[in-house]
Amino acid sequence: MSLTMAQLAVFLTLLSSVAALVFVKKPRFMINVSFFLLGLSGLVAVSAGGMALLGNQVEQTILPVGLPWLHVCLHIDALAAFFLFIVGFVTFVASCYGPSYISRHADDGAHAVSTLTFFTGLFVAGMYLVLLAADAFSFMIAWELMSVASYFLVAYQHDRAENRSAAFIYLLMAVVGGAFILLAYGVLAAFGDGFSFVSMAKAHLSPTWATIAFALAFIGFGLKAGIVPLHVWLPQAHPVAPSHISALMSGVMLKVAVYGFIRFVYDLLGGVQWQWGVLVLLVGAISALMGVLYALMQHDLKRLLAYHSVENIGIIYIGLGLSMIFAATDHKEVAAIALVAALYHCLNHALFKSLLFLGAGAVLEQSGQHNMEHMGGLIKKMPVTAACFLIGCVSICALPPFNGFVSEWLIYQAALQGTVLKNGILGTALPITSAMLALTGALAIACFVKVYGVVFLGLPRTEKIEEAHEVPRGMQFSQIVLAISCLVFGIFPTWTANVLNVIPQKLLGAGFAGVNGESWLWLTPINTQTASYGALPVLIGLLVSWVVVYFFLHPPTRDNSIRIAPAWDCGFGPLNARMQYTATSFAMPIRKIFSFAWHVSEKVEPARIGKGPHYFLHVSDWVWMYVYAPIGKIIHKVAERTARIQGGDLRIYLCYSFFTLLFLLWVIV
Amino acid sequence: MIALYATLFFPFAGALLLGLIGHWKSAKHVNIVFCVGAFIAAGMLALDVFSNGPILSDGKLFYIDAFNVYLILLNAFVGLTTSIFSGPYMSHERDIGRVGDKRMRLYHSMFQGFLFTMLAALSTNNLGILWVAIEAATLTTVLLVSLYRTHESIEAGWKYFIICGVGISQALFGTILVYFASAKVIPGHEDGLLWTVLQLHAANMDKGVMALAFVFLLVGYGTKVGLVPLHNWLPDAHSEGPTPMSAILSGLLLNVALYALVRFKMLADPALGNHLAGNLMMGFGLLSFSVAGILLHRQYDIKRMFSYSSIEHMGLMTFAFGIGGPLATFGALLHMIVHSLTKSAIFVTVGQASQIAGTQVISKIRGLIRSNPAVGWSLLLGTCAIAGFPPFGVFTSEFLLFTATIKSYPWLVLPLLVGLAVAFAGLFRNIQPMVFGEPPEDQRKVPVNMWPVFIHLALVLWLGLAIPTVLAQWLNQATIMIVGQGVL
Amino acid sequence: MLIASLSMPEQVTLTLSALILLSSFLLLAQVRVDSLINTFALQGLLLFFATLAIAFISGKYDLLISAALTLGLKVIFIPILLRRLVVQLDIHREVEVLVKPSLVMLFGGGLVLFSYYVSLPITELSLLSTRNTIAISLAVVLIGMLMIISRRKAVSQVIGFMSMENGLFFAAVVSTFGMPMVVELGIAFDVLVAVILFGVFFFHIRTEIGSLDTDRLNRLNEVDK
Amino acid sequence: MTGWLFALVQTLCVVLFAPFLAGWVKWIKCKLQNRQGPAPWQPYRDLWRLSKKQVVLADVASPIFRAAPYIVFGATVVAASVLPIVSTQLPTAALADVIVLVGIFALTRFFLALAGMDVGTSFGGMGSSREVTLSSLAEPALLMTFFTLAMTVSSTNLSSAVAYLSQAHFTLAPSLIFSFMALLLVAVAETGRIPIDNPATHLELTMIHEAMILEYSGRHLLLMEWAAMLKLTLYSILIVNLIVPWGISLTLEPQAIALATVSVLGKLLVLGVLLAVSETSQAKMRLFRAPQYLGMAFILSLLGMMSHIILEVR
Repeated sequence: MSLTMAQLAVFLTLLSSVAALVFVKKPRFMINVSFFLLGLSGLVAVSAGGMALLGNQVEQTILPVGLPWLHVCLHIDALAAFFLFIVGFVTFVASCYGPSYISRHADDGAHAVSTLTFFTGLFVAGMYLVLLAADAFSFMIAWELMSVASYFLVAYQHDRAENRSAAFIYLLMAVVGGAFILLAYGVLAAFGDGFSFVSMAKAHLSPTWATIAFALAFIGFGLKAGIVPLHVWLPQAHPVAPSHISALMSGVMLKVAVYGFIRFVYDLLGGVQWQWGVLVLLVGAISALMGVLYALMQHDLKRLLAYHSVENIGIIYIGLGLSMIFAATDHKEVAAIALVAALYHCLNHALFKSLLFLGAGAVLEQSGQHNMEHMGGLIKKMPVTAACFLIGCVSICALPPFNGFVSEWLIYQAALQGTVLKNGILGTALPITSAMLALTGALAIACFVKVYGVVFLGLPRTEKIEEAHEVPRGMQFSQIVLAISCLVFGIFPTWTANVLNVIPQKLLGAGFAGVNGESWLWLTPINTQTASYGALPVLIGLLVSWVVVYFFLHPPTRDNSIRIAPAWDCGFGPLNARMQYTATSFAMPIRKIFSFAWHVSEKVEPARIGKGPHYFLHVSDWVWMYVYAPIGKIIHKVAERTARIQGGDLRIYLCYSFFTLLFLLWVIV
Repeated sequence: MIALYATLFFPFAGALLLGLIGHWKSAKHVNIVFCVGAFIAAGMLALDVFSNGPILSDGKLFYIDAFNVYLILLNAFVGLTTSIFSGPYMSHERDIGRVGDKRMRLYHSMFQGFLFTMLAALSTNNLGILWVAIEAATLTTVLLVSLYRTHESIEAGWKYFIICGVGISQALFGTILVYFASAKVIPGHEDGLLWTVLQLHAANMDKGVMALAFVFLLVGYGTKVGLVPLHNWLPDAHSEGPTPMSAILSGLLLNVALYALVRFKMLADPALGNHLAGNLMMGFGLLSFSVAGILLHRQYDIKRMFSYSSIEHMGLMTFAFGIGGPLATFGALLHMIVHSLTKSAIFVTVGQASQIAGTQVISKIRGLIRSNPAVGWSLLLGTCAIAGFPPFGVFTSEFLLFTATIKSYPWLVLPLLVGLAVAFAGLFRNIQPMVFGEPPEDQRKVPVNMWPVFIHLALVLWLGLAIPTVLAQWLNQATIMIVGQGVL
Repeated sequence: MLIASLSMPEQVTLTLSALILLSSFLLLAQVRVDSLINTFALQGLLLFFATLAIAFISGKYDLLISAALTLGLKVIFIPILLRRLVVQLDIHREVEVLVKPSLVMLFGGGLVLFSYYVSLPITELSLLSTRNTIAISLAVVLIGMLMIISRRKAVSQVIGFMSMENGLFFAAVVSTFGMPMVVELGIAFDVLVAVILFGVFFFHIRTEIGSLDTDRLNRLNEVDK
Repeated sequence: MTGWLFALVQTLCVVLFAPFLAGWVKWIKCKLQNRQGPAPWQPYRDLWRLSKKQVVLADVASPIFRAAPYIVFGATVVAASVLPIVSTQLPTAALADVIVLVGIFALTRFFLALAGMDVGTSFGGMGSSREVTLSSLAEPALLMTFFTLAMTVSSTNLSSAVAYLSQAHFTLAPSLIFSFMALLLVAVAETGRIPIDNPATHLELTMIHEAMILEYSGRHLLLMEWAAMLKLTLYSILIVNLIVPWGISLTLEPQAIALATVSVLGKLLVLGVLLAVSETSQAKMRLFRAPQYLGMAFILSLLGMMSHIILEVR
């Protein structure tokens, strides 16, 4: 049943693509139809995932396509269902957002928009299919479909050269990642006969080969998930896509990569080794820290958010690493906590990152630019967006009582069980990573204070901001939905964790006991004495105290009117927008303190006649400078050398074949 | 039987007739008509073979089995679609005065002649005739390469002629050696080169001679396949000739040469009893694959670039045949189809693109999607297909090939993957600016006929999603013939 | 095997094959275009006689047909055609400068040794008593290739190509008493067409670059881009 | 039920007591600098005056600016309610463990910083920037301290931790020593005292917390000030109850509670004196030396956890 619905969802997405082609001539109508179908598919996927997850169903079916001896095999289980839920939900929201967002593109030629909707459909279909695939072949097809379709979405606004190069780098790294994944599957297939997941799960690998397979999968899926140092495509590709696509890519596609990793390591490979866990843990911690540090230095709003995706993927990987370590050392309950934490964070990040990207899209549409330094004061122009964006910021900063906090809290709880480990390396790895996680969280707060303060608060920095106004209903609606769900998943963690608990039960053979402990109010991973978090009571406490204080301070006996007056300007004439702190100046102290993390080039041009002083700041990515750029150079050099064999001289060409012949004769005789 | 002779007759007659009337306005239609005839005949032949198995003509001159029947069908098909494309293309070339009546006649006649030689090479049972036909294919195309009579085209034609001539002579020497070896085991002076006879006695033929013979054949036919370092003629010939010719060169000739090579490998393997032939082919394949991939980064001419990608893919197929084993062989056979479909489609598109931009220089072709969406998208999608993205068929074959490699030679996968990534980067860094962005003003409006491309890409897509049973059966039988066991 | 132990026709065959080898060395050394063509015709003639001899030794009289083909094609038609061409192109008096002729000669000698060394496994099996002629034919093929490599003029390259064909033909004759007739005819036809096309190309190259110096055909490359 | 009632009362008490502690510290400082300082209960007078004043709001101020004081104060009150002060039998402690406590403090800081950015004066931005910078260093150190504690007592629940510490016979655990030193350093930074920040100054080059609330007036200012005092009190209570937990009652019997209350009050006053002494004896450091100070705290806390893992687990 749930699988049938999932297939229906896929069908609907494909239908929306078809609609994009059919109604090419009538763009506005096409947009509505195709986004309606997309949203419908999202709902269907949500319900399919929900059913399968709550009912903990496992279904399988075989479609009469694919290789003659290996037909496409689809399945759905708790893990796939959970991610299907996420994908479906964000798809639904994005397709509520999309129409009014891209209708402005309807003017620049019908083809452009139909391209966008066409590939959006394929992209979502690809993600669904990745989750449903039950054999390596169809998995790879779906995976690459996802990559290619999203490539066309990234390249959508292809007039600007940097968008093109971003798309190129994105696709290139997608290709490399796909190759690694293919290899990983190939290793499994070579040991256990056949490409179906069932037979792969049966494969018996020697520890060495298992580690090789793991490394391949780690790199392959990591390239898509965007862990440091494989993240360079992410901050380039995500910002240039239209915002609802960025939401889908950043909020969902990265999760699909995480799904692939979990599926491969826990389900297919099995026999987790603790060294893998340590690797995942450390890479995750580094990704989290570097992600937030780079995010702090950005002033392109969407690029900043993209770097935060790197950070959050890092947090998810920390959770996975912990669970792998505990699973390998046979502490299944703790492993379950960590795994649930990771999954929970997948859900949360999908919610608040989509929310933030949609909000960013609204802001971009109104302010007409990506650069935060030219925004400001938008909270008065677009209150709804501002409110939702605020909720998004609070959630991503992992502040109670919103959802981001729950998952990080669970990760901390899992990390604090590190004392049960007998291994010194692990014992030290855990605290270090939790320290980095703590640092990450604190820096994230700094970063989002900067974002919100610079974009929404203070004085408008350009005239365009002055005539900004609230976005259309559809865009508001989707943001509100996401904001509410951020709160809901924040204050009902016990319920969520209970539902998620079936996944570790399936993958590890044990869920965590304490979750359905004393009361549904208390989220208690182990037991109440050890740790507990009552999200709803905290929220109620906050509300109550606010209300009490409010009435205490507003006695009816006194007039509580407020006098509006200009802000105090130290007597230097009125305040203007150029006086307030910019994003750059706000982040300056942190830039000074963590100067090791970036390659900062700073230049001050003194004032000259007719020209005021200028300050140039360029913060660039170490990884790009010292890993990727050199590779490009090397390839160029090698190509230059190799080109000499095509020198244009006929007789030399003949020499090649002549000496090849002689050589071969000499070899065989 | 009738179908077989019809398949050969149509292009032959077409060559003769068009040699007389090739300059007429209606010549392009006549051209298409003959191709249609050949295609229908080939289709009937295929049905015949499918229903009652391999056909051996009386006189034993022709032999159709699962290995060559699908290639014959493919040739007839690609020939047909290319002829459809070549109509408007060539008349535009004539309008802008690049070719005159005489050369139009030459072009049309040689087009059919080339198809004839290809079909003959595929359908013959006599390895000597196989050589004759492939040499004849060189002769028919050499004047097409230099059709434009520019310095470059003459140069390309001359290099093509000399290098392939010299190479193919080595193939002849190899054939003589095979004949020599067979003469020891096979009674009857005339049957000594008949495939049907040879394959029965392959195991008893002399080891040393067959080894020598295979080396000569590898160098000889390898030159035609375009294996590095014997490939140098290929980019020149592909880039300088008229585009329809590049399409069939890349789509058909290379395939046929590889077909010949594999036939001889099937003889050499039982005779040698070791993996020598396979190893040689793997070595050449890998070398061609990597060199072509890296050279994609130095391209300035769009057709040259795609001819290098042809070298890369031929290298891949050679490598796959070299590995042997059912999975790899099946993949290689499939790759022959999808590559020739995709590559000919790409060359057709490239032809349109270069006519639109009025040049073949990559840096001057810009913003195709804006100026002519059909061409731009076809180019982009075709490149995606050839780069091995699903759901296109190239992905399927490469998937099979890689997994087979992992099974038998795990460490060889790394160069393959590196090569793949490098080649991909080389292709896309050139393609993106051509299709994306704003078009320059001086682009011309040309009559484009993209149906061949759409059909080809649709077929490749279909093969990527599901391989029809008929084809699967043929490929499987061919695999059984080549390596002794199938995948189904 | 002692040459004395062989019958007279076999001795004749051996001598002829030696002469054929010599002729291709002559080709390698020849600098004047017209004498190049003559030498080529001479080689064809020797090939014709060798074929006859082997036909008589083996008693395979269908070899006579291929002998006739050789005579008609390699001795009469091609040389005449080439001569007319060079006269028309007015290059029959041209003298080509050889680079390090002595070195090329030495290399040719090395090739003879090499081909002997390579063709040992074949010669073991040959029915023909004059079996080492196979080594000679391989040598002729390789020397023909060497000639194409070492020459710059299109005509000389074509003649090198043709002498390769001679080598192949000789190989077919001495190793297997010729190919099946249909193949023989096909090959002959191909050679015929090839020569005509070469003729066409001479004119094109001449009109394009003003001479037949193929080293000036080097525009298509990947280096200086 | 009595437990919940008790928690409510205790929260009220600590909220009401907070201004006195602030006043006490200030008073001691004045005495140490032999000045005629204001009486310890002066803060009550200030707050009362503020509550009567009319609010003057900057015209560019947004709803965030008006909501922030309530959020900040309310969150701090919630934090106060989950802290075991005189008894470990605190039902509310189950609502939020120590990580949640840190989270709640972070929440207050988030909105405080936003409020600073809101009016668009350069002071506010400067204050928020400095605040988040410093806290981004302080917060990890604080968390690490709590982690070490949690690992030792194998619980992140504050009341069970305090109970464990108060019952455990005195052990000289290096991990705890390091952690408590770190806790002291962080607490000084977090509560905005010398040498990191100076609650008394309004000099734009030095002020951090004051810069953020510069635009506030009337009841908004009252809430902000009170929240700051409350925060100081909470940190002091944390310190005294974790470092010298003896005397806290493990039950809810009245006399035990009375005893505990006395002891806690005593400890707090002593701590206030110590704070005053340290503030008098040193000067505020430059902003860019603060990172070293906090880095020191971070290293200490990390050392604490390391030494726990390496030396004490087995």
